[in-house]
Amino acid sequence: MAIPAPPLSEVLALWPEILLSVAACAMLVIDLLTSRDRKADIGWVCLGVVVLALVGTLLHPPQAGSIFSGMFLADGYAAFFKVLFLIAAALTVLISLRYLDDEGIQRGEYYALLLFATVGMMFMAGGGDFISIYLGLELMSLSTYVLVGFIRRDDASTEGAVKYFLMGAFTSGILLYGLALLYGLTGSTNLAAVAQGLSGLSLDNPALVLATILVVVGFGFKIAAVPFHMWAPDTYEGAPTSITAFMSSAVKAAAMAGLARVFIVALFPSAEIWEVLWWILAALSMILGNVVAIAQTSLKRMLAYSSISHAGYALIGVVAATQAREVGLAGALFYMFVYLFATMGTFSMLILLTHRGFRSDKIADFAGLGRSAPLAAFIYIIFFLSLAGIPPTAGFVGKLVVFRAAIESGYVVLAVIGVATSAIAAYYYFMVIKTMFMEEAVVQPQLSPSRPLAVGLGIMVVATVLLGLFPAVVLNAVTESVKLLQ
Amino acid sequence: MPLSWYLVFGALLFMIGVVGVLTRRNVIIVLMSIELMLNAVNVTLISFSHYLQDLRGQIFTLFIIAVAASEAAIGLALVISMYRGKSTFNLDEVNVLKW
Amino acid sequence: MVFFFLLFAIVGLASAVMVVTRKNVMHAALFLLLTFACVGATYVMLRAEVLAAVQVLVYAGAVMVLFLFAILLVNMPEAVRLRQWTRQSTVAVVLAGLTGLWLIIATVRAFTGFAAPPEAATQPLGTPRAIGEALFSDYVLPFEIASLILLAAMVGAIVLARETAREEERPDEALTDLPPDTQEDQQPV
Amino acid sequence: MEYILAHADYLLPHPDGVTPLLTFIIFLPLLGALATLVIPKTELRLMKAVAVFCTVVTFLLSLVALSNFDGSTHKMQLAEYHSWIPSIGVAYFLGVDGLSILLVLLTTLLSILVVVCSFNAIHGMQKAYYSCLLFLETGMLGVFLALDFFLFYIFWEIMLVPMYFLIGIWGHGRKLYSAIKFFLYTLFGSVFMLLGILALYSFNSTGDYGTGELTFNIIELINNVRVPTEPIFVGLSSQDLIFLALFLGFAIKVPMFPFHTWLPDAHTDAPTAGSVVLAGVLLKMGTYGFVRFSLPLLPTASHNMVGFMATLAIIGILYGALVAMAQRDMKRLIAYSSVSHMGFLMLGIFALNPEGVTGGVIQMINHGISTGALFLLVGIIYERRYTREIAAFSGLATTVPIFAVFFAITMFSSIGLPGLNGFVGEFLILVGMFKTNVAYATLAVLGIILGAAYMLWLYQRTMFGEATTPENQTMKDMNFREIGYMLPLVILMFWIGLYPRPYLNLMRPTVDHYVTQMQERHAAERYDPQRATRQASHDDEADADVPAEDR
Amino acid sequence: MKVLVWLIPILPAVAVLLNGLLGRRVLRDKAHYLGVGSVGLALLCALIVILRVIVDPQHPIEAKLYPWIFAGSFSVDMGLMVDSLSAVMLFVVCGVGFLVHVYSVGYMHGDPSYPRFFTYLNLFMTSMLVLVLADNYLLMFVGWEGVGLCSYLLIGFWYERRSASDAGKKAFIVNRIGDAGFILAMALIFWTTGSLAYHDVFAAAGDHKITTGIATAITLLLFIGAMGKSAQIPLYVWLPDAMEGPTPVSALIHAATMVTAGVYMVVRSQALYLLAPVSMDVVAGVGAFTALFAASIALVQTDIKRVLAYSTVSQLGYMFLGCGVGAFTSGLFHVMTHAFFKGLLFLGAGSVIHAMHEEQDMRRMGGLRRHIRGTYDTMLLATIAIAGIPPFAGFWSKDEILASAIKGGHVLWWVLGLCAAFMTSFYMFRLIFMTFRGEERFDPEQVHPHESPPSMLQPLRILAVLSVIGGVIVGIPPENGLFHKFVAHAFHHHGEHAAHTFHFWPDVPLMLLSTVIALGGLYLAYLFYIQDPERPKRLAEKFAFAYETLLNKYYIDEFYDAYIVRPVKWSTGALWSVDARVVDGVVNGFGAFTRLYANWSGIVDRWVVDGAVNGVGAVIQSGSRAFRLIQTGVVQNYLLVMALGLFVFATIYLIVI
Repeated sequence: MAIPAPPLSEVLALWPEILLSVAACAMLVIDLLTSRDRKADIGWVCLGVVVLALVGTLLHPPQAGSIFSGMFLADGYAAFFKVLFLIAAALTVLISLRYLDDEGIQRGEYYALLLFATVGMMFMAGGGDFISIYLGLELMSLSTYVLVGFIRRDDASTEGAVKYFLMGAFTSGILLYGLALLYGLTGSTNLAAVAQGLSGLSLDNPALVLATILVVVGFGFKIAAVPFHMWAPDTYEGAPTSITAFMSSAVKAAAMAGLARVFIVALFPSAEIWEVLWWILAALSMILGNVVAIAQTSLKRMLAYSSISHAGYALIGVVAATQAREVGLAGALFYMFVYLFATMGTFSMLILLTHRGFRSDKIADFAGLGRSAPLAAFIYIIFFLSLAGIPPTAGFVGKLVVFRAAIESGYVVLAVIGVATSAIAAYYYFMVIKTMFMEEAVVQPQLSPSRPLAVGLGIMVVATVLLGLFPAVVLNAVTESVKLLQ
Repeated sequence: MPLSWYLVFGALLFMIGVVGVLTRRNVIIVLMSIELMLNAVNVTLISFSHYLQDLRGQIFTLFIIAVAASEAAIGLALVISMYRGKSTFNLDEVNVLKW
Repeated sequence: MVFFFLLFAIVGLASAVMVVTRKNVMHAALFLLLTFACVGATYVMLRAEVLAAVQVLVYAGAVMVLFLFAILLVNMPEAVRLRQWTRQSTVAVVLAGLTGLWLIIATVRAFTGFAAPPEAATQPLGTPRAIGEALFSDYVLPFEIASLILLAAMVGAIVLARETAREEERPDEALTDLPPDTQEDQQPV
Repeated sequence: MEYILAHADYLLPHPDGVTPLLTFIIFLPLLGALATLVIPKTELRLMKAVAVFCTVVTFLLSLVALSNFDGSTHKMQLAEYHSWIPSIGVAYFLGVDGLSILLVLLTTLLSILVVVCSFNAIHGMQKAYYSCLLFLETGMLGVFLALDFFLFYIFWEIMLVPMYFLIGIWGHGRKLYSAIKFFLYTLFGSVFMLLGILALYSFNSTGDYGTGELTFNIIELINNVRVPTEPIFVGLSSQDLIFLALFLGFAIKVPMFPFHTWLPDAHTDAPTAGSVVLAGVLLKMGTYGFVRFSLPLLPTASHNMVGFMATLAIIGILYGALVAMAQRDMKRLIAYSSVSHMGFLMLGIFALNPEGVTGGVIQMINHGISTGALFLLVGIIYERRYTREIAAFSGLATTVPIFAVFFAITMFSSIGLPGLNGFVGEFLILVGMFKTNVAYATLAVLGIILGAAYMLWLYQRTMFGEATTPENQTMKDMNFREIGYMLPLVILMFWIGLYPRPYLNLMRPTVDHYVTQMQERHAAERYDPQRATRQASHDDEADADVPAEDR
Repeated sequence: MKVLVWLIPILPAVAVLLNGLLGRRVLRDKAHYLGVGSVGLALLCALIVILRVIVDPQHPIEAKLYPWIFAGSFSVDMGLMVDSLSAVMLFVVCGVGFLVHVYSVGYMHGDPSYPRFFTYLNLFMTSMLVLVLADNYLLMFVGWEGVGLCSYLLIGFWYERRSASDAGKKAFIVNRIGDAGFILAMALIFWTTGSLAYHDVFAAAGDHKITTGIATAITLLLFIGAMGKSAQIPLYVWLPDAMEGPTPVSALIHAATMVTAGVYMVVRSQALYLLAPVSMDVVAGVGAFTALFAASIALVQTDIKRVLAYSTVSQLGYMFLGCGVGAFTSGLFHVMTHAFFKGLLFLGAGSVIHAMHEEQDMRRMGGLRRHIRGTYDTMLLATIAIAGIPPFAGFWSKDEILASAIKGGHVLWWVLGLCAAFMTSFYMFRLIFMTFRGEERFDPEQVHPHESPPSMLQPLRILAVLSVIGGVIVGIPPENGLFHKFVAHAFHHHGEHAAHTFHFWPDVPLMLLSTVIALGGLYLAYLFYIQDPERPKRLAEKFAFAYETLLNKYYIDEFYDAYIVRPVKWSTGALWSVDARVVDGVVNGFGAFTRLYANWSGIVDRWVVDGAVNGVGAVIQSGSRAFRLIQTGVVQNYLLVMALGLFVFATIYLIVI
């Protein structure tokens, strides 16, 4: 008997993913045809596709419910993350157009792999089944491993990639083992079915406990929560800055999406087990992330530690979701969206300062920037304000929403830790601002502004300030998308 | 044949893989140990699938094998580019990025 | 049935241990091959015939070949005398062992009562038809994603490992005399 | 607009309903700040003109606001309401009442003086300097006019950045250390304040303690939130805990005793304009916070904490005065004196009766004027001699008589000589505190004596005696510009001293309303163990939903 | 009439403004026209107002202006009131004030900051008038501190001299201590009677709304204020040093007006004091003891102004003794008479110093009778008055106080009073004899004393007349003379406490006794300084110890310095180091980078202070450096940490379950 082809409506619901995959393949072909010095055009094509997908998703987000027999849930939640990933991808392309020339790695595969990673993320966010989430995860990870090691002649990049790869492979092994055990316990890999299966089990079933721990470790690595964070500083420092920006924002958001989906939907009945685990991970990430960042001399490593701490803040939302479901999840989601612009912004400012022959990432290299390039310094201040969570910027609203969730759900101690560590965070951000404004320039920082980079930066700054002042639109979108999550 | 025997076999295989990853300096051996770990997961999945009379496990294993293959490909490519740069296989010599 | 299982399990585990302990990479690779074979055999006993075939084909075939290529391509010295074990090996072994113990205890305690239903051994489970049907009806989306993964892996591998004949995309020499900032980073703080 | 009409009980409808006067007042300086950024570096004169123009116009606008301010009601006036983030209940809600109108006027006035006084004091990066000052003014005005916790917190934190740069870039001495110290202290406090606000917000959103719907609207919260008072954590009730969270935020700003160490550093190392604004207005935000938020929202906690707060205040008074005596640097001495004065002010507020609180509020204005004037004067000397060491000056009364007169008047106003503004506040505070607790009042009176001692000693060491060194003999007296910006303050000192009626009339209805409301609410919700057990047993017989009127 | 009442304080205030602004450049040496003129006009208005009060003493003139301070239930108005009590004080203040102004025109002639002197003097007049005319305690307090301020300015007038500015500061701070008590009293009064206006307070006192306990507390606190202002025992130390100021200042402020403010306040709050017998005794005791104590010091002082200063303290003690024993009116009477003769003595001393070219030490004077005859005559009259020899003014007021003391059964205080009277006449005549009689102890060619100009002599003569006839006109018969009947009106509506029904004759022996004592003092002085000038030296050697203690004013100043001022200074130093080290250390963050910013202000000090200062910051810094080093760079270490994390979580859970 013929195997029934999936109905057209379901296939159409996946149009963004399909569009991007086709585009990626097309780009590989175009790469053959373009000559060496016109490789940048591929970037513009890639940008065009991503923007097209973004606009399409914004106009009518695919709301087809659970399709492909439960493999994919095209609900608000997936749509929100699709938008987030596409924005991140677009910004990454914008900031890497000129950067790749500076680094001499302007090749078509870069954009193809970027698209592959984005598709992987979309599947992770939208996956309705362990299998599709895992495969999405692997697709994203593999492409990211390659992108990290893209600057082949620079040992740091390769070393970063190797470390990321080994840690990633090892952890996906652990995650799989956890998923296998869960499959054994509940007899299914579909999220809803697993949740139903788990509600029947008693909580002190050792296999369930161990499976939860394994899955927590698996996702913990992905969002670089302490103590599974050790790869992040090295990989962020080694990878090309545009990819670091992409990783610290989009990849982390994807991991958070997968994590929220798995834990809040599938493993919700066994919440008592993983609630404490994520609590510990969140607290450790916030404390260690911020404390170690103080002693850093390289700005990229400092931002790596700061992004580890931001993972902690987002986790507060997840932990809070166990008690106050909508408020907690909405907090986590909104925080990731808001944090995306700030962290990408800081990394793209680094790109602004790298130019042929001079790769600045020591904080001391920024001395005197306040006087030599006041506009750049001013933009830096806005991003740092957002990262530190100081009001007029979006970071503050993010932190506010997350802390509100924590207090509403009773995790007051976590909120206090969050509040105290964000004060510490403000300290090292302002130490950088101090170097910029109040110290004499030792080496004169020349900027290599390029139009796309300027456009990217512009978008990010405007987004950070606008989201700070008028977060209503995004907040409503987030609360809507979370409500639908069964 | 009780299910737990297969699970024990899978667990042992997993642990050997973990030991291999943590102890061996040579990156190729580490990659092999990671393959071992994935195999262990496959065994566990298939034994569950057998006992639950359900195909999902096997399908999942199929996909895992596919992923493992691609992972191996990328891993070896990375190893080669590492070798080309640092001309060494030992992971503890690869520590330019630290502190 | 039990005899065969014990045979393959013990041989598999022994070869796995060999893989991890052999100094010579070639020997390790061959032992890995043996492990894959044993695992394939267990699949057969678990009524996953297609999987057994795939295991042997993909793992034993493709993956091992990849490893061999890698080993030969970069002419790894055969029996290299230098220290093969990381400094942390003792701690790692103890740790892994204990975790393994926890795993075993947990799985055994959780899944004790799962004796296989008597008639189960007979009905076919993993027949090619069943797998094919499932693959293209319920699991068509993961199938597509898997295809994308393989494509991405291919592209990635090529990008990384391709021998760039021309060195031109290494920009002008300015890069070589990179300010030695990376060295400076190494002095202990 | 419909919101305002719907809530006539605590909002007075806008006189002409249209002109968003308060928004103009807040955001005009911001415009000025952006304008100065646009002007090219070389056009110094134009820059200064723009800065002065903005501050003066803002002052005039605040006078307009004063003119149509109806002093007879406690209701919020000139209210502007636009919903901002409805999903979490945030609204752009401005309003002014008896409490904030005076502080707004003080801020706008001091801003003018501050801009004028730094014309030839500041030489590097003048563009950024003036924009920072104007930006700071926006932050300050916003704090006093915001009636929505979210908006209030935004303005509260906005101030930090420009102040950090003012101290960090244009300061002197250990400016970097003081700048970061100021920034972190205030941030650390305000972050915990945020926790307090969120706790109130979540209590309000749970049905049985408040209205049940999400809102950051301060007046709504004051009227509806009933935070439970049963002790839940080491003897402290949740209301006490929230009080402590808010206390941390405000006490660091006031500053109260254990958190005061940032003040001397920040004041000494900030440029003149910075110290004037810091002492004149920034310190008042802490006390404003206590009166506007802690008292009305958490009445029982305020009552329980009177002992704790009063002791801290008194330590602050005596400690500040004593340490001021040991200072070698003028600005540091004045800084410690304002620690002492602010301790006094807190004592007034925590007398929890109309007299004490009115004294506290009027003292906010007085302290702003007298300490602001003191810093301006020290700035004048610093511009001439580039040193603030007391030992470097002597016998100035002969060489700069006009300066000596101004300095004398300001000094006497700051130690609270009757007939000048300091006395009005200080006396009311003492009367108020005397009723609450005689012992605290008597101890506080010692502060007055010590205050006279260190101030007169300062005056004597700098003004009297022989003008020994040549610089002291040849110092130029105050020029017209300097007299120009000192005169308004001196006139205010005499005005409030002799005829404080208009000011007291302005704040009387608001303060009385807040205090009486607080006392009623405290009486209603005070937690006494017997009633609680009775309540519990009562609950067991009847089913759970006993009318929770006295919970 | 209301306008007139307000005009009295405002006139000098206007003069203050004009002199202050225009003084330095425009008026320079013509400032006195403005100064003296304004006080003269004020005197005129005062006289009119006093006449109006004399005519109808029953109804005091009320002049309310506007509500001054109000908050919650507390409200105080800016209002003046002239009843018979304040009329008397008004007369004293304006009268003596005007005369001192005229006198100082001559005395201060040629002083470089001439206009500034008149500004301060007029400011003093305004404050004193406000104090006297106020209709509530708070406004009186305004005047109270105002005069304290002016005494600070005037004592430290010649601020080049360090001793002058020190004395000024000392005066202000000691006053401030007194004022602290006053403030607390006002607070207590308000919370018990609900208002600070005299009318309400005394009405409440009248119908016994105030319990004796509270009344005692109020009155004692008020008395602390009075002690600070009127220089009684513990807080008198500032008055002798106040002699650093110009002499007219001492005359006006430290003899006639300011120091008597304390007495006025006690007399004004008579209704309260009557409710608290304990505090009455305290007042009387302190008064008597101060009288004796100060008189004993005055015996041996050599500086002419110091003698007068201590004599003032002693006479104030008398006034408080009077009030303490219930004879408030006679206390007030003594205030008036004292104002006349003490004012005269000070001004006389001023012209003596003027004549002797700023020489104040009596040991280098002598035999000035021939040179400055006018001053001698007037001062002699004043000395007779102060000694209490009938029929001069001093006798009547002092005798009444002593009489009511013995009548009230306070024998101890009566005896103290008598001794003080004896000493008073002794040191006064000692002063006269040392300066004017005996041989000239100055070398003639440098110093040739000349009589002061008429502008200085005229006020002396007027005051001499007042101190002679002042007592008699209003004093006879004692206890219910013209003065008593007039002042009584101020208190009639509080149910006058008919303390002593007096009749003239039985008091004759008392009067005789006090006269004998006064003459005895004169005779003793005569023996010591006229007949045998060596005798005081011999006596001094014999009782060397007693002489030394008296000369050094019982070492009170040194005592205060040792046990109050120095420990306060020490504690400030200690506290400052505590603040910099401990409090900052515990609370402050981020120590490490401060070591990098050690700047010009003493690296070691800064490093030491800040090194210790930022404890918490250092902990965080070192913590962050330690964690940073965990990042070894070897990927397998990271994997190990991850496995460790997994293992730890697993063990926690499996052990727990």
